Amino acid sequence: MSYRQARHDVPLIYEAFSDDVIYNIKINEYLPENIIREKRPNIPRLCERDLVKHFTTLSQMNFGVDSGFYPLGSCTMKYNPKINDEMASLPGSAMIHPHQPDSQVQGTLQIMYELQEMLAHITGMKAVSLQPAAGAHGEFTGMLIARAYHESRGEKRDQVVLPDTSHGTNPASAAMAGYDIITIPSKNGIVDLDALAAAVSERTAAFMLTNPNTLGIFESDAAEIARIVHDAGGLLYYDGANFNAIMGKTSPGKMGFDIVHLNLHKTFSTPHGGGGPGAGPVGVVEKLAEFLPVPMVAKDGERYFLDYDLKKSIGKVHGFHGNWGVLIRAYAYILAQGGDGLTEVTERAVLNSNYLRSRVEKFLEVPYPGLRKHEFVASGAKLREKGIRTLDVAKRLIDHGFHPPTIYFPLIVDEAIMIEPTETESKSTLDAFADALERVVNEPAEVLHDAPTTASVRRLNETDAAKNLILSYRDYVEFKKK
Amino acid sequence: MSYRQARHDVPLIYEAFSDDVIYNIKINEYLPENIIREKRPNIPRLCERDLVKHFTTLSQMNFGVDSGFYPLGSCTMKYNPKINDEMASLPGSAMIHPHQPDSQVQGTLQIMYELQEMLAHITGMKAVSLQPAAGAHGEFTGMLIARAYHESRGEKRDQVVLPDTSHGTNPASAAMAGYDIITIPSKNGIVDLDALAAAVSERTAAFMLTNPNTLGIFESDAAEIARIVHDAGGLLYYDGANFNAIMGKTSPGKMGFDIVHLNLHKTFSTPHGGGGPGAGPVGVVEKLAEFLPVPMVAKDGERYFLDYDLKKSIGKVHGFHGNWGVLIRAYAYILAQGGDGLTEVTERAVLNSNYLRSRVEKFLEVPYPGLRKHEFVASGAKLREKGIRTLDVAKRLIDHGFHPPTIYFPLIVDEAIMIEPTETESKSTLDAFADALERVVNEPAEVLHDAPTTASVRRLNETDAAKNLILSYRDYVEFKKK
Amino acid sequence: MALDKDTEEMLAALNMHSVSELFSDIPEPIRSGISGLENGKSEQNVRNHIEKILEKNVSMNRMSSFLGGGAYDTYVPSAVKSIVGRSEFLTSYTPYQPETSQGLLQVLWEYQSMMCELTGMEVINNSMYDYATGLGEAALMAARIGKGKIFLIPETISWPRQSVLENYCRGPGIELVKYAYDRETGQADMVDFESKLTDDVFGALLETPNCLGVLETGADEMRQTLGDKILVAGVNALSLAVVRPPGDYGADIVVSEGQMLGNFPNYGGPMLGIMGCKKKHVRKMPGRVIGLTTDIEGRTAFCMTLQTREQHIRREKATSNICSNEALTTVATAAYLALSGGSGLRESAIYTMKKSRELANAISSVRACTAPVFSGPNFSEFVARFPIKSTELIEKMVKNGVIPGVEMAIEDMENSLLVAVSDRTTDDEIRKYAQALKEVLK
Amino acid sequence: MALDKDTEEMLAALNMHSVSELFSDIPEPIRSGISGLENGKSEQNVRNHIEKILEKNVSMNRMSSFLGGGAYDTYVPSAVKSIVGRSEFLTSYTPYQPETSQGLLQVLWEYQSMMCELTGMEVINNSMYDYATGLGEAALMAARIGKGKIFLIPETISWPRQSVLENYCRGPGIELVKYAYDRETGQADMVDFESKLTDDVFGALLETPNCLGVLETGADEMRQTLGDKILVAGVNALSLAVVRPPGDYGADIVVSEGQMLGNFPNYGGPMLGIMGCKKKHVRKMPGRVIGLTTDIEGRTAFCMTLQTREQHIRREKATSNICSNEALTTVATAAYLALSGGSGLRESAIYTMKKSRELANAISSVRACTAPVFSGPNFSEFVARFPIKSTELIEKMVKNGVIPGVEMAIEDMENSLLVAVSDRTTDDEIRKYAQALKEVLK
Ligand SMILES: Cc1ncc(COP(=O)(O)O)c(C=O)c1O
Ligand SMILES: Cc1ncc(COP(=O)(O)O)c(C=O)c1O
Repeated sequence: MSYRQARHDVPLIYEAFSDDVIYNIKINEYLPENIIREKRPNIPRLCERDLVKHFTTLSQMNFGVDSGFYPLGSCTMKYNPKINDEMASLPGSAMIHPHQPDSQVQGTLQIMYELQEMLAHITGMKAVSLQPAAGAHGEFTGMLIARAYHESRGEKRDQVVLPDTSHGTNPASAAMAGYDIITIPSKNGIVDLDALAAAVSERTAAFMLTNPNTLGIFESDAAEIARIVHDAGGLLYYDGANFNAIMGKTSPGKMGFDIVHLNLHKTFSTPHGGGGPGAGPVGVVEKLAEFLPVPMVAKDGERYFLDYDLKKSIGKVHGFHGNWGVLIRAYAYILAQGGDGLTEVTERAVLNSNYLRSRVEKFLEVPYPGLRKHEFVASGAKLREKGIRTLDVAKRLIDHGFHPPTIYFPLIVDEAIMIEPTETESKSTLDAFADALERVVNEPAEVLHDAPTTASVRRLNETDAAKNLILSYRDYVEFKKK
Repeated sequence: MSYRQARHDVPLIYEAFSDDVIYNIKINEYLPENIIREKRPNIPRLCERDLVKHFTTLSQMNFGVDSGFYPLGSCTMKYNPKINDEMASLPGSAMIHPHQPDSQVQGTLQIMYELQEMLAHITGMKAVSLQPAAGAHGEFTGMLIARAYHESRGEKRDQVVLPDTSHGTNPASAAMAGYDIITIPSKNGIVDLDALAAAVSERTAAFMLTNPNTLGIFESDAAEIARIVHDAGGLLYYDGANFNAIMGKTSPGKMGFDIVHLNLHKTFSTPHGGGGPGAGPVGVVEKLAEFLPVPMVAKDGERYFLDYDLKKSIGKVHGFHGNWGVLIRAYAYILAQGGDGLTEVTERAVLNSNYLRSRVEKFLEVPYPGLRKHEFVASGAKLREKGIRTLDVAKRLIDHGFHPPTIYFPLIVDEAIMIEPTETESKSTLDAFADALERVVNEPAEVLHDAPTTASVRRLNETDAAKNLILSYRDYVEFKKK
Repeated sequence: MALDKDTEEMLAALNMHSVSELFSDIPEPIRSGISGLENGKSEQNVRNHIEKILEKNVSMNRMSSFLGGGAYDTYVPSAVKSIVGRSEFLTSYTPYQPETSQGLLQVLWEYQSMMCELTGMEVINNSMYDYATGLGEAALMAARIGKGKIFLIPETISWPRQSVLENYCRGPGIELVKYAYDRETGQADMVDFESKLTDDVFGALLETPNCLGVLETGADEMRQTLGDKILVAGVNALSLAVVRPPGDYGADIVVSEGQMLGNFPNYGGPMLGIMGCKKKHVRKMPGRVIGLTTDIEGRTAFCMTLQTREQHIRREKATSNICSNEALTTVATAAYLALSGGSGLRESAIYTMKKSRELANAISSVRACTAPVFSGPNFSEFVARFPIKSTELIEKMVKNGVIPGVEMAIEDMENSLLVAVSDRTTDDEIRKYAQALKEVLK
Repeated sequence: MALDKDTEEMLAALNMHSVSELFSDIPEPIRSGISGLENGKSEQNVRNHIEKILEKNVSMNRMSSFLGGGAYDTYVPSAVKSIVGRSEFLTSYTPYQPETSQGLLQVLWEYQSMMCELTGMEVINNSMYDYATGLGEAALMAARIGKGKIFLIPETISWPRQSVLENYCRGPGIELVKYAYDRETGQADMVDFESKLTDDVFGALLETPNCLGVLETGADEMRQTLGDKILVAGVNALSLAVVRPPGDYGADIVVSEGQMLGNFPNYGGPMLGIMGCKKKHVRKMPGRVIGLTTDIEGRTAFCMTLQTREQHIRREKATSNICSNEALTTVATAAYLALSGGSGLRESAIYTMKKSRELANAISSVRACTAPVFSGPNFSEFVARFPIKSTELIEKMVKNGVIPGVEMAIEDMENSLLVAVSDRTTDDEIRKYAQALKEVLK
């Protein structure tokens, strides 16, 4: 094991740099006295050389997909082809203003239109809005649509039902849309149909599900689930964050869902950018199409235009038209893959996941037997007796040159280790990871407690961080005074 | 000290990857049997994900200017503004074919024309050819011009004179052009006028000099040197690698030189690319202009064209028109700096060099007193008694996060440490470097002998490398068999 | 899927003979392939295809554009682009594992630090999707802190922002009530404002500049009038280099758009929703925040903190549903801010104001045109009135290579445009605007 | 220069009061400022200025181009661009300090390894400036190894290459003697070749394809005829995926152009001069070579080796003056080769041959046009003859959006063009060529 992350002595930007430039222009020629800012903001001014060095050295202390295996469960950290980024940075893509008249942005509108269509095909939905800026934003949009739909029918439904395996954004989004959350416990890792039947009622606005679920298990009862929810008058919401597992095999439409969001930054291969931007298009079945946000991109003969004319639209969910810079990358990706390629993506993703599971379950408990789709969840519970927590395993994997998996989610697995290899990784990478993981779980507890030793820092005092909130350099100066 | 370079376990590309793609197309439809290659070349085929990971992780094990201070003497490792790279990669720059008719490349020709003019202004020469692909190539071109000039006058001059401080390329280039080399020893670090006078004769084709010389000392006798050489009928050749030290203060033309090359990748701020590409334009005084390589870029009214009509031209020195990709960067740089900015570049470069010298000479011998220009040469000779060599100092600086200076050059300084800070570094960087260097020379010999410990590898068995020549994976396989 | 050696070995390890066995858990009735999509294309074909489509666009470097209205074409320095392109930033995810993500974490923390200085706020979070959604979140946050059901907003708010805000307010049932503006100055009508300030109001939004481009001069008054109700300030980030920042007049929450600070307009996304607040409100704030701490060896280090506010821990009780945010645009903006420095931002803001005044004069010099229409002070944008319908004007001006501004979606303003300048606006372009205007109105 | 705090402190440390004191060593009579240059421009203005000038260019993605003749517009994959853009490679220098430069060194070594396989040679150096200068160096190298003063070269050599070669041969006084080609096949006339093979010949150049685009089928024969004289092979690098490589027929030295393997044409530079040789000649070879070794802990590691051949050590006795080379293009080419693999190169080479045949047929189908003119086998290029002067043809075809080929600077070939295809050539473009030709010749 020879991996070691770079470590540079990068100073805090405020400690190393200041702004000495003297530049005295009278402002009161332009502004009334009482709104003038007397002193310029205290922001350091770096010459380009220092700027680039600062950020370059910092970047080397950050792990990205391009640096290695990043099996963060639920996040689909696949490799993203460089051509996508290049297309997004063309002047014809980046230097387009959202207020330009439609006649000047026919290219952009064409791509958006085609992407709406493509995503509708892929999801089996009737219509797709590209406006939501991330998955959670798509969920929120979907919940607003559900709300508008029920209200339009004069129904007062105030509950959203979801399984305990669901991602945190699901309950949070539904709550933001004003719903009460009913969480139903899973049975054998999947939706308990009885519990579901008991939970739904005339108060149920929607049931939210991701399929495969966050354990990576395909909910084979999808059709039955749909029946139960629909029978109660609820809508079915599909969280598309796990779409990497089903393309070309089934679709939310086919499974009976009414509303879908996709995470373009996951399945459709746009870089995660350290946490964003993403894009969370929402697709709906025919009866809900009129509720989608405006504008939609429409086509009239050869002309594309922004269509604001949706009578029951919920209105807008984003100041402009969503994250175009992400959309064009996803468009490039879909073109490059095609229908055949997307299917192969799914196949490879699922093969990788199951292969890795078959290796991992030799030395770590993987609760719930059987096939997985794109990811699986192991449990570190048995390691507890050795004094090892899942957190320790994760940290120690860093020393082996891997980004750790997602941990402690989903909540229903004790000491969860959630592993999503994605389709872009080779067998040799999976083997190397499995080897490393096996070595780690067999290492003495002290070694794991000590980990990581090869990252640019050792383990952090995270409790301190929350206790002494040092959220800015100003705070830091204050803190040091004490 | 916490610096540490990244270390990734990057396999040899041949060990990790192969090419399994089966692709059987008959070739004998296209080619006669006896020239057909039966087996495809044994080159591994990486998917984009593996490719990018391979190169990204390798890149993190490489030190560049953007990673930190790179005071490699004589090499002018300044920071290069990103805009230059961006301009060079525009389709209108990169996707231009050298055989396109002049009418289709008016933009390129205009920039080349203007650059010829700018460089002529800056050097004080009459005309400039952009064709040479590097400094040494410029020297060779210059020597061919000198040769053609003397031959055109019916003179048989077969010697080139140069000082012992000269860069290795100077004698090598002159020798390649067919000259015998007369090396004259320096006196007090500068040209010994008596030795020069004694060396030049009717056999002298040219005297080659860089001013400031490789010790960073300005040859104040430049005018006298010119007189001596010219009186002997020789030409004066200016090696422009140290041009960073004189812009806006003097010029080769003013100093009496007849031929000049510039290293655009140094003074004119184009990235060094791991050793290249560079560009080494050659400027000459009026009487030599007709000998320049063809084509020159000329202008007729508003039209630019490649002018092949130079009667006494030496012909071509490059298959096409030189390193356009470098030229456009230098053009962007000159535009951004302007005449005022270039002068400031010189001032800052010289200030930085002298300031750093003033700090370094407190703990390391810096032979020859007085001002320096853009660089200075310290000597590690005194450390020898402690069992420390200059090489050790260099290696130990790596541990402090710095790229080492040039060492063991120029040859006339014992245990030379040649330091060129360039103008793009801040005082704080210079101070940090001086502090580190001081610490290093005071460290115990064992520590230095052990260095580096923070690079991705420790010191190499370089002798082995020359003994067992393993220059390819094929060699490596053979070697391992033994 | 073609089976290569590796794939076969992997299937064998699973005791499987074909890939389809991996999907045996999907019941036949709900299986379906992908229809309606072409087969995959080579990279070269993808490039040709997209480049060809994008040629139909007129990018802003090929026009003289005076568009603003929430997105701005300020110059993006090459170095900023190059920094954002560093794949270690670009291809990483939310820094859940701080040890191996210090690079990004430090950048995000430095973004927070610099943005605190620019806005004068005590806390800045690590981004909302954009201004509009940030505003929506701000309303929810204010409602959590304050008492009451009503949020006062200016009559001048733009329709898209209002619509987004309404959507965010739908869940908790927040009522939006508008206060009027002065038709002469274009500023908030403080009398009307006070009249709307009932007990059931938990807070109010002050937009400065508002959607007429007018800077409000009554912030202190509004702050005072509000008492302990929540003041949400919506500001233009660049303007804060010269205009008193919301921290100065006691705003509780600030929202703004950061796109113009180092990011291309990108047809309106990704944007950068800036959000900040007083420290006492931080536990009510949505979004990620990065804290400075140490590692066990005492090294300065950074990590996400206050995660208990967030959805992955608190689920339906979280302060927001936000998960993916706009992290990469904060990286760009951090680089942009540090390259500009306080002085550079100020230079740029002053340049912008200067050009804005010059452009207004140039427009006013054309017969029957007025700019600015409102007497309140402007920053970079102002409303101009023309003798013809704005839709018609735009159409004609565009033919002359000028995009003259954004249509006003406000009553009685069919002849008006919101006209913006930026640090890219040159004297030439101002001349071109006036000339085209004369041409078009001839 | 404006003095800031740092500058003043630095001057003070030097006991100086002004910057001009730093230049007191430059005597007054030889001082001079820079004249004739404008003052500096902002980055934004530099960009606008250059973009505007470059708009006068017609880049190859806006034309159907059939240009070759030593530079080729093969497709450059995005990933290769992105790798070359990694600043750790881009902004580093020659890896004089191997410990801190392992990344680049490994890439360069892998370039050597892959290029050895492609060419079949035992050693590949780390680049010459381009094919032409590589050829010049090859002649010098061959002269160092062999005995005699004469280097045989084909009559078909292109003028630029010949001119460069002559310049390299000037120093040591190497005489260049040409052997004829067969006007029917376009190949070397072996009878003539043998007749020129005097005792004073130290070596010969075989170009395959030669500048007529024709592949030589007599390499083995030439090798045999030469005996222990030096055979220098000049080849098309991509062709070696399908054509027997020089290592196979016993070339002592190989030169080639690598630009087409991952680099844009860039108006002809930077190119990538590929050079290789038999191992027994390696100490006579110019240029850098990287060797594999270990560090003191036994780790595999890389360093420059055989530096005693080089100018910085051997000065005038060096095997060459080369210092800066084309390292970054070898990085691009290494990435390109590894992304293609042997199979990908072969696909691409076969595609190219196929399109080349189709294009020749399409041209021949036009009245009074012949392609290929010579009967010897082609790879990607061939000579075509037209009923009008090639200068005129080019001018007219360009107006139809087609650059039809490169003029032949060879006697009696005023009506001929060297026509090339690449992996970017599509069926559409071939049709367009034929159509334009018909149009123009109407
Ligand atoms: C299952 C699931 N749903 C929803 C989301 C939220 O998506 P986003 O981060 O784009 O808001 C995620 C993201 O991690 C997810 O994994
Ligand atoms: C003084 C001097 N002259 C000439 C050269 C050769 O220039 P190039 O490397 O561009 O061939 C160098 C390069 O290091 C140099 O420092």
